[in-house]
Amino acid sequence: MTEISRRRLLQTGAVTAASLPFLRALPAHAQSSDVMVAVNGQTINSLDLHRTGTNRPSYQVAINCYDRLVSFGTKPSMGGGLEFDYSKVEPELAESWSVSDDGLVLTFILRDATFQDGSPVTAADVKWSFDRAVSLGGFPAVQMKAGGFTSPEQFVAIDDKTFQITLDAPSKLAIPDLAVPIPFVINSKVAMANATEEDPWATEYLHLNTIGSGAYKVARWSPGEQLVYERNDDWASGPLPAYKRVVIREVPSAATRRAVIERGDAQVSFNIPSKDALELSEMMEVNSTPIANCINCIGLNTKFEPFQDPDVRKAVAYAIPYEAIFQTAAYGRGAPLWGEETERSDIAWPRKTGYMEDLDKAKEHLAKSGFADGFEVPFSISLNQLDWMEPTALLIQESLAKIGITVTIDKIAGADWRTASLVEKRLAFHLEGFGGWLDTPDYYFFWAYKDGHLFNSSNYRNEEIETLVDVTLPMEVDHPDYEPNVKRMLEIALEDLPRIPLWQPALNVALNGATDYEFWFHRQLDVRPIKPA
Amino acid sequence: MSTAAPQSFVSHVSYVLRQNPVTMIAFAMLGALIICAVFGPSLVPYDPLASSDQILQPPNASHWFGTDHLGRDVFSRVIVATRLDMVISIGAVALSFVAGSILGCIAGYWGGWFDSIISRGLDMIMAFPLFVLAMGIVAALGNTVENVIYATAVINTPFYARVVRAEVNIRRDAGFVQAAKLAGNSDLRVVALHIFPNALPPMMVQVSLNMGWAVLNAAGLSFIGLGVRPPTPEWGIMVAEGANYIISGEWWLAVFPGLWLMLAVFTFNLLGDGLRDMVDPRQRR
Amino acid sequence: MLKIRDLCVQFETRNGRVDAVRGISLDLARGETLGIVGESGSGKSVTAFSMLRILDEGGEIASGSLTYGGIDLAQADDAAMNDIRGREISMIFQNPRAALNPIRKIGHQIEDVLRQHAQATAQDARDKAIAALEEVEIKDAAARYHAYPFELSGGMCQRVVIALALACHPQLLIADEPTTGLDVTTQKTVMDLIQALARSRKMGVILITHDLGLAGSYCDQLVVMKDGEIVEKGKPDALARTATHGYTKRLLAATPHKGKKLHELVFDGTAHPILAQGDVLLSVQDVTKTYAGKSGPVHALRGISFDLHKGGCLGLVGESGSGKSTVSSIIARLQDASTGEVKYAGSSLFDVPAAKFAKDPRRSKIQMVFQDASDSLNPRHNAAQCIEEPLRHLGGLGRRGRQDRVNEIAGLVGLPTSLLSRLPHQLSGGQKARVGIARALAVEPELLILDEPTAALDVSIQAIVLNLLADLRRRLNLTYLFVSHDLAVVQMLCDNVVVMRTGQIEEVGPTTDVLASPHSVYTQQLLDAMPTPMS
Amino acid sequence: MSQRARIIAARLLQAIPVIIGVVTITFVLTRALPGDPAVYFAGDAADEASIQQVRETLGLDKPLPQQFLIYVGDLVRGDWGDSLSTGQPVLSDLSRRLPASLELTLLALLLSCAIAIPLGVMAATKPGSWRDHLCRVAVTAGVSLPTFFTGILLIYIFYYLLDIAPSPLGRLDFLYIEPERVTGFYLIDTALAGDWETFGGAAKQLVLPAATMAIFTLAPIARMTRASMLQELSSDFIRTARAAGLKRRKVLLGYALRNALLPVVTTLGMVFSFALGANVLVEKVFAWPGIGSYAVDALVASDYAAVQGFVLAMALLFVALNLIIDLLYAVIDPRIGFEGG
Repeated sequence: MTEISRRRLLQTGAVTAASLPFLRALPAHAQSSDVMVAVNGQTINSLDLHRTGTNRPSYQVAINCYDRLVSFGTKPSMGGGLEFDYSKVEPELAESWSVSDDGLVLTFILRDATFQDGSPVTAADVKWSFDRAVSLGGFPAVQMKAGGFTSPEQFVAIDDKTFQITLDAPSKLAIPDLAVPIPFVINSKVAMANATEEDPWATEYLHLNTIGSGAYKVARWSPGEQLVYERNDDWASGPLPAYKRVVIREVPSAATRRAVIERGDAQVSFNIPSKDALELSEMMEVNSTPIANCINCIGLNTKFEPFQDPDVRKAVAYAIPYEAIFQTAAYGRGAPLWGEETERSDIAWPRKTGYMEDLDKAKEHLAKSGFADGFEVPFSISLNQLDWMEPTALLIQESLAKIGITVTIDKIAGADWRTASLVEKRLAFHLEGFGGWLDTPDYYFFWAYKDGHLFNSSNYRNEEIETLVDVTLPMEVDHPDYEPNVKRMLEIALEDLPRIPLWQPALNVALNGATDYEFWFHRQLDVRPIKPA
Repeated sequence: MSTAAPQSFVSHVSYVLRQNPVTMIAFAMLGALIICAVFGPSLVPYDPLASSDQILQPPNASHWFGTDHLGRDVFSRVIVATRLDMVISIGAVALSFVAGSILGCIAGYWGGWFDSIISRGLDMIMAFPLFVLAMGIVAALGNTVENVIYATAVINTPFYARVVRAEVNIRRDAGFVQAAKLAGNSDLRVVALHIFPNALPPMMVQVSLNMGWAVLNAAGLSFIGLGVRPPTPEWGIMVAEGANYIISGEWWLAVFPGLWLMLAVFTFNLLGDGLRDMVDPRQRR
Repeated sequence: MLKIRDLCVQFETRNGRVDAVRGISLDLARGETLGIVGESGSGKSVTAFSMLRILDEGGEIASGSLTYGGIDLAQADDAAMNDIRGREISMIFQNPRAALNPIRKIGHQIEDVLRQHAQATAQDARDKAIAALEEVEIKDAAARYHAYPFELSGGMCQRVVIALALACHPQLLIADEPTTGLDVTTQKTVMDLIQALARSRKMGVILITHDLGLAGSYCDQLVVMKDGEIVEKGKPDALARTATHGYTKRLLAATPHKGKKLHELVFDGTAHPILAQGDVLLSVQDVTKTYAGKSGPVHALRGISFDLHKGGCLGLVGESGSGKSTVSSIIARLQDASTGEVKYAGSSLFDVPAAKFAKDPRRSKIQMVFQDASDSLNPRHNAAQCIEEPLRHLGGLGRRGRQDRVNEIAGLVGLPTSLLSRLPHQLSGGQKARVGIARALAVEPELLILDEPTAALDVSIQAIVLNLLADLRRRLNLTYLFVSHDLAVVQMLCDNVVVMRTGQIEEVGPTTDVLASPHSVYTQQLLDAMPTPMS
Repeated sequence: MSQRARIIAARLLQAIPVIIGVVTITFVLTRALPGDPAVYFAGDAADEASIQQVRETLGLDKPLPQQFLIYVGDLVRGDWGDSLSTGQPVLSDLSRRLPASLELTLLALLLSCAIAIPLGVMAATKPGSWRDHLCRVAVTAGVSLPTFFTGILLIYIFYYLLDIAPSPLGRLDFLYIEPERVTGFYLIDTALAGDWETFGGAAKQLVLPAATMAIFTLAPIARMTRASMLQELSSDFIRTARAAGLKRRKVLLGYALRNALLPVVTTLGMVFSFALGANVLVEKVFAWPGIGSYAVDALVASDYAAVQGFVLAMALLFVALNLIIDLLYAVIDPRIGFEGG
């Protein structure tokens, strides 16, 4: 029992039940300043991002232990602290790069950098790593395809310091897609030494070891328990991180995580529920950055007959208690998406939908629709995202009952949720929280509004949207047709309303005894910039 | 031998109560629970499902147990939840009692092949980690109240079967069983009407234990998110959700449902001895 | 040595205070053997327990004194009592196997007592324990030292209990029903052992028993107790002649012994002529029964044959393990025989398997009365329901018809209708036996199998029940198969007798002939073990 | 000893059908779980092709009976498959996590026996007294609360408010280095290595979770001890012992308690197998890397290999447990040994 808390206890006298909550946070325990403890609710299941079955939380290993050619810059964030700036691309492993006039050939000059085992980083390593990223399939291959990188032939190592990519067609997403976690550079010499016939890309070896040139390397990993990073002192691609050792501890119970960050036994608590974020913000630094290009919305499945009727969809949109939901489910963290869009530009996305809670209008629309006397529908929510989905669903259930639509809430377990909502797309009425990595409206529409695409869980099909998205996606932002196309896309989406946006969720991170946290689009913890407070 | 006339059932029950104060309290609490279960919804001051803007109010004059994260009155939800939890515990226990008794009687009385097959089957259920079995059933068939009851019933059956098997086995060759055979009873009647009723006293203790356990099991399932479907109020879910709010200071969300749950499970456990005395003929004077 | 002056003992029970002992006075000189005789509930055991102050819950000595060697045991504090128990006064109990710690070697149990009273140090405790075992004539005591109670026979266990009690050479030994539950032959050897040890050590002995015959032949002084009071005192042979108290006389009469007639058991009993016997009702032909035991087949019956005439009463005598109960349950069709044949009134009983016999029309013809009444009555059914049970399946009567039949039968067996609504544990031993008999007679059987019907009863009640059975046989023209281990009872009731030993028949013949001149040595042994009339 | 070998043989023979039954039921149960693991593990933006590819690597595209035969074949060869949620072979997961759960459960049982048995004995010596009722009420209160509730309450009081207990972050604070793995039980491994400082650290971490589970398992043990003690105290050999003048303590502990232990041992067996399964909740609250939370996560993620591995391990544990109880029986009560079980 540290000296400080004992004295504080004596001063306050016996703790009575009535005064339970008042003992607020205490200064961080006297930790050695070069070690940081971060607690996280999710479990890391592999050190190799390209491996089949690697889950999303494991991406942080690729971010913290490996370098990429380029990275995004940072800008001040609306919710405090810094966040990534999609518009600024900065050098990381590549000192400089040039794009040919027709936008097809990208040439990168590498900086003098060494891998963690001391051997120099060469263009050959970059080529091998890129070939691996496109050949192992699964999510990595799909993400590379979004940037136009599909086959190893596109990648050529001119000499030790120059690396060249040739595209099939020019695309504004090419360069940004090199800043996502997937194309990280691996020490190909060590990898090939551990490869075998059935495992040419050394997935087994990379699954348990990190052989990159990044800021940290994984010193110890006990799956389901904790992961320990050791700093790579001769990291060349950016400012040397402040902490020598970083411990990522997996703590499933939110209550325990909260207790630990309040007591200061952990310096960073990643992705905490909104309620904790609101209450902790009074006593420590809490960053609640609205997640770029990400919307919590209601999915109205066109396979469910009533939702084919636009009036019914509008009736539902007017019957949603937006304000109550935003306060109860998000505790005001993140950006509201209902009511009139005033201050932002025409093609800013996510944007306010123009709908607000107006029961009379809702009843009016329902009367006009073919289902005047209402109907019954099951409302599905995911077990893994209960903290925001459950309160939202309960409030929607209650308000829809007022206009005659009776709703029963159905909780679905993790594995089944993805199959039902995204693959089979059989959930009539459900909640959805997709966020695109690349921060452009057309990228969001590519995933969520095109027929048959994964996150289009409403089975929405609109011919004009189909063509518009295909045309606009590769188009440069400053292209004359770009803005009108996007504006048209937004108009259709807000008129047809297959998905009713509620609010732009925030990623809440609490820091007690640490600072300079940066929010990144991949929504994982980047420990490199963090410094002791 | 005291020659007082044998007491009727009612006077015997009152006798058992007087003799053991703890059982008396237990039955009083049981009465209270039943009243909450039957008249709950009409007794409570607020609609348990209606949310309001007073979110997370500590206990005050208007809301005796405070309000939860959706502004619903915790007191009303706790009272109304009694009915559902009683249904879960009584349902699960009744199912496992019947199934366990039938299996136990067959294994205990006929023995031989029946006994080894049934015993191995029971071992299998016992070998299964109870929680995973319950989760498996609820996850596979959906988290409706019926599935929670079936899952709990399946887990409890071995307890009853073992008790019945032992009791039937000892009495298989007792004098009164042979006398019953002499009186022309078929094996089935002998087991059902003569042997089984005598196995009731030890079963009663098991019933009381399992009723408490059934509610706890539902609470456990809710904690992992597989319990009863929202927004129906149920102690298990309320404690499970409330538990995350303790650290942040809103202790009343979990403490009051937890307290009520404890009282109910407490009552069930204490009932055990009282029930056994009532059912045991030897206790009558 | 021991002086007890008007001792009163009271028990705190659910329905108020009960006076178990109401002011008794006793004296015991050194080396003298005193017998306390009384039936269950007479307070004899309570007196014994109060001497060592080990009364059960709620019991306490209300008044009176127990002076032993100058100390008043009633007032002595616990520490003093602890020294006396085992060193000065010690006690042995009824069923020996239960009286020993089942999971501790007998040698160690004796050592515990020795070390407790500082009679032995750790080193020589072992030798002293073996010496104690040898004193009670246990062969190769050193090996037996390591045995566990369940590995020994009943008689052997009792010897160990005696060794335990006498290990510290006490002055006074209290023996509470030491031989009940043991086989007749072993009873005799144990009692002789106690008598020899008492004489050799000049030790006072208090023998507590319900068996007047046993007390008579082993005690110097006798005391008869009833309902917590001493009703008679005196020397055994004097007592037989000069019994003053009515209760003692009834007790003397009711104790069966060699040559006693049935009607002599009860004061106003009238002798009845031997009944004429009809033709053969039951004939058992070469019946064998083998069980698949753990260590190989067990031959319970090795070929049994005998006949039973209508109206007759055949005695089946044998010690435990002789197979007499197996035969009776085969005849009652509760289990099947391995081989052989049983004919009942000409037709074979074995054509219908035991399990299906419940539906057979002859089911009501053969009924059975069980030995332990409390085990053979369903604890949840009151007396009326017990009797009515067979009627419900075999009687073919309506509800009213069954009701009258039950009352009629209750009257026949002398059971007051007021007791019919009682549960088994609310009835006395005698009343339960009557319910058992009434149940068997409810469906008017022809053959009644009586499996030791009175073994569990007190002597005086046994006398009444035996006479009731004889009377019923005559009035209802019944045929009896009387199974028992007690030759004295069989010789009073049965016309013919079959002596059985380890699954075979030792001897068959009319009771009078078998008693007068037994052919087999084994029957002779049984006869010698029978208590002789009080000289 | 021949009869002891006979007990083991008999018990193992009985266990085989149970194991086979459990393996088949788990296989069917996992296949009945909703949700397709291939989709879950194919990752976020995976399209139909990559999902199919994952399905093939997992062998889920083959017909069920064939999958079952492959699974049993692997099982016999000792290959329990790889868990997708942790990316490790199931066997190595289990071998690392089982000791964590066992250490917690055993310590909890030790704690609860140390409290429950004396309570039971005391209640038996004075049945019906206020002390008997008090003990019954207290013990029943313990079992009436869900474990996760007690766990969080203990954290709140001892860690959050009084700061007595260490931070509930798994088995060992990161300040200490994990002991070199001999048995997987931290307490034993650190003791063997003589590293008393880490031993202290591990012990401190164990206190709260073990207490939570001990509170939950008090009732059955105390109730059984009281019942069997009452029965033994009323038996004849106790009266013989008292008549022989043995001291009260010797009679109570040496004679009565020794005999009363038999049914208590059976109850312990049942409580242990029940506790091992039910400590899922405690593991969730105390971030304990035990076997329970591993199974729950696997179930939610429909990670077939992990679920089947877990259930098989628990079944084998159950069989081993029954075996140990039988042997304990034979040790305590010679009669059992003699009659060959």
